[in-house]
Amino acid sequence: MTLQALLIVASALIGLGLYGVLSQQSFVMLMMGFELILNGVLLMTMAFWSFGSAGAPKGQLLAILVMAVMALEMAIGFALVTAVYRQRQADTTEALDTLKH
Amino acid sequence: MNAATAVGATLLLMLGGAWLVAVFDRIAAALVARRPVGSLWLGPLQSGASLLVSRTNQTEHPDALNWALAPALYLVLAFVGVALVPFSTSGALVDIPAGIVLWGAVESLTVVAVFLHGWSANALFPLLGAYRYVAVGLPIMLVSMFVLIAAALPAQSLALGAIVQSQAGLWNVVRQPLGLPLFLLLGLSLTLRGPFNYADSADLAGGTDAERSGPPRAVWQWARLSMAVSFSAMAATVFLGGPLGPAWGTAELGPLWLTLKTAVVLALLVAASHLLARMPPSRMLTLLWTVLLPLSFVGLVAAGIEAAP
Amino acid sequence: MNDLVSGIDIAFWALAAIAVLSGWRVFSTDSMVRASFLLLLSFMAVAGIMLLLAAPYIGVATIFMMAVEMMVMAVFMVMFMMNPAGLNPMSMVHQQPLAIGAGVVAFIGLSAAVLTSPLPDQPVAADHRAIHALGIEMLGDSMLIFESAGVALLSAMIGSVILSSRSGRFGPADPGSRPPGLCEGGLPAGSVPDENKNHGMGHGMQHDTPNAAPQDTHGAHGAQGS
Amino acid sequence: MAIAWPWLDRLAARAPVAIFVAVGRDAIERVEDLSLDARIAWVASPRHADVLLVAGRVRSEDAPALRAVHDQIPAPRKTLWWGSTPFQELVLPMVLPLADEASLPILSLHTRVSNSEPDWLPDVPPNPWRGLGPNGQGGKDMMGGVPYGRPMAMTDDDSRDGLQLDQTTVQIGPFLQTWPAGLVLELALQGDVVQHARVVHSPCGPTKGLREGVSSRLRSAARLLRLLELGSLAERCLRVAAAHDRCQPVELAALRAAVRRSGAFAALPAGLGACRLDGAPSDIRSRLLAWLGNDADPSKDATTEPKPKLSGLLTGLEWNEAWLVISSFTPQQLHGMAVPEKAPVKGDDNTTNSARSAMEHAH
Repeated sequence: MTLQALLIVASALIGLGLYGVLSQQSFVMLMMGFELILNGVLLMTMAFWSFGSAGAPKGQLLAILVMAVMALEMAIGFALVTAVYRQRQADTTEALDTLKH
Repeated sequence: MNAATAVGATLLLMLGGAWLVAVFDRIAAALVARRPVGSLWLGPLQSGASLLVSRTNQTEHPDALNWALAPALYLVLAFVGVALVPFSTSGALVDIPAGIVLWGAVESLTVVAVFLHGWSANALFPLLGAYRYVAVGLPIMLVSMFVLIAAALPAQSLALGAIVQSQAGLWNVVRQPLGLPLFLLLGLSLTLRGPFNYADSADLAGGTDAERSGPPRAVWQWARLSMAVSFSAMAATVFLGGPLGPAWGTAELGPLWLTLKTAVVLALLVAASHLLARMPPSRMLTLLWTVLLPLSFVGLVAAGIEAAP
Repeated sequence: MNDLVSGIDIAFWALAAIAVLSGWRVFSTDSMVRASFLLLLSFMAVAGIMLLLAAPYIGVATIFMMAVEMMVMAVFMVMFMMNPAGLNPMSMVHQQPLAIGAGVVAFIGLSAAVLTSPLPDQPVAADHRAIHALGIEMLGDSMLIFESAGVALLSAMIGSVILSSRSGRFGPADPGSRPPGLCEGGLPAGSVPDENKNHGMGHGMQHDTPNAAPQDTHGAHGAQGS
Repeated sequence: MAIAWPWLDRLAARAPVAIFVAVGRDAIERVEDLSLDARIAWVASPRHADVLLVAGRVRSEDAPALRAVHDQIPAPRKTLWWGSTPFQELVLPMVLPLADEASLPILSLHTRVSNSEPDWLPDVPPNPWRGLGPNGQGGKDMMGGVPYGRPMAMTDDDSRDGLQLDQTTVQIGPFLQTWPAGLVLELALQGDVVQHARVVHSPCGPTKGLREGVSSRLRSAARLLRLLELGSLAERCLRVAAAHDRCQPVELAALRAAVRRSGAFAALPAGLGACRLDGAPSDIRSRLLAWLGNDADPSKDATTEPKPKLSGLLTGLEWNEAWLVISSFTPQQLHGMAVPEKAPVKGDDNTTNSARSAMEHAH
């Protein structure tokens, strides 16, 4: 287990998450893509904390902030999905094309 | 205490404990119904055996993997819970510095296990049970988080061993009187019992368990009993001083005290599940969010003020 | 000592494989509930790696938080998607080539950066009191950051309740939260969403969605002789 | 899969026999008395049973459900016809008059060595696969249709918060523990909230007259308590009722106090199932209290007032509340309340009206 290996695994998670965000039609699945990206970010943060900073507590704090961002993303994301659904019965990205026209 | 003894003690506590819960259940049922107890000591074994010899069934298009694994997951979580509990003042089977947070993870994964059990059957009643359980199981878990953080405050540590040590002078059940009652509610929810049995309940013909028969059902029921043991051991550790005994005892008696305290919590849990009525889910949610959650927060603030240097 | 190191290595590579494989399966499985629990599995594997990195609190808290989050996610899946049990196979993807390309480019770019840059190597001591240090930091020097995160979460909670509740700013939200008219009974102030588009079509599904398979999820052959 | 060790078999043979009961006409009190036997366990799901007990006459419209329930009992399974007429095609069915005691025949049936009964239904989907539409479920596009006999979940109005999510339409009944015998309801569920309810078959009406004694009221209370997860207290109610039937003196005040201590009244939301019944307003709490009371039959001449409709009372309730409301009426009261209702007008592809119009709108 080296820092290099950890960061490559994290990059793979970020790449997969990016694929998910761009390819999924459903809002909820799209949010899962974001979550996967943040998963990779979390792993990177902790890898740098562990190998790069000799255990400086600020690294862990950053990881906690990443988790808070995840929770924020979930809460606001689901609220928006609900609000949009209430108005348009739409839960996919294609259904929201008002701005195109 | 070496590792082999600890593993043996855990297994013994698990098997014996599950049987003890079943015996308590029978006694409570007989007392409440005002009837003779019947086959008390062998009864649980007979019922378990009759599940083991009956045939496993299959529902229409289940999610095969989760349908097979959900009871095992529930059982494993119960084992993890017991493994975290320090048997003596010298340590637990799994002694990690964030033990109480890991117990929190066990709680939240239990909700996942019950949901998967109900969802994977692909049938109406199990799905309704699973859905309903999640709605009630998540807020009650928040309550338990506040309660557990309050219990960790006087110890200034998240390790269960330190929490036990912090109760050497005064048990948390006295120091934080709101803690144990609120935590018991979580226990009822984790073990799908009585007033918090929203998953496997009578109004769903057994709920998540409704479509099960045969050995997997035996595993599921055993897991429910084991989770009761696991929860009670945790409650005894966090609120009743765990392996701490009276001053005249020696440290070697620790496991005995822990077992006795666990049995007391178990008896409370079983009594509550036979004596208290369950509310409809929406009423329970109102109670949880407007009464119990603020109450647990008040308890946390009080514990913080009390623990302040 | 050598044995111990290789043991940790094996655990790391196994967990890494689980994290990446289940992360990939999230977007290739056909049920959204499965997808959310696969994502949970990926998070749990990453949490395991963090435990190996001697960060017990962050690792365990990740399991704890993600279990709850994915549970909520799964319930939303069941709620919003077409089939209550979520067992209906369907494929809902678009712009596949672009997405694959972007994912691969991101991975290769980041990996190249990782492989070419000089990386620090000051590993944490095994007996480092990570949780203690974190607690002191959170309620000491970095208290403002920590509290800001708390306030942000609180405002997100309030915001999400307001956004998702029925009563909007201009009355009930479901008729379409449109602003009131400029004069009594007049046109709304602002643009009106096109009511005829996608309305009531059930989830705004595209009609040419491929690979929809039998829907056989409801009610069950269930216990009760329905 | 089942485990086969001789000692395990011997241990299992001493466990109570799990029975699933298909309750027909006028049999419920007999079944409840039978369930007090310690050698017998009355289970809520056929998946948990060893023996199917068909108690009382089963109507012809309930026969398909009975066959389905039988086939859900895991092998090796047995059937006892207790005061009911077996199906024609069965070879040597075990029949017993309702007046006889059933416990010993059930115990003798329950031997694990003998062969299991075969299925009563062919193992095929209840509705043939229609192969219509692009996805074969019989609807348009991905919507609509009745795949495997169950209407596709479609979005519809929500009576509670206006979020138009999917609804599942299911038929519940007629054989469920603590459910009125023979009642079949069609419910449109959104999550666990009942959006529409329709009575498909009314319950098997009581034929023994409309007498409501202490015993039958206690039995009604027991059914309600069971839904509050107070199974042991419900059993106590049944025991008191059985003692009353044997003309033994019973003490209702202690029972009432025990129910009060359990928090049953506090657990039931006030005003749930409120309606005018027998000339007086009542809700679920007042009905439970009246059942546990000592006073004589409150229904004097109750025929002057039209009874409330059951389906109207259920709309908008959660599943648990709906079932509580159903159980808060005695079989006698339920008799005129649950009259079969016509299905709403259906289109060619059996989708609900609003879903159909919504789809036409979209095209």
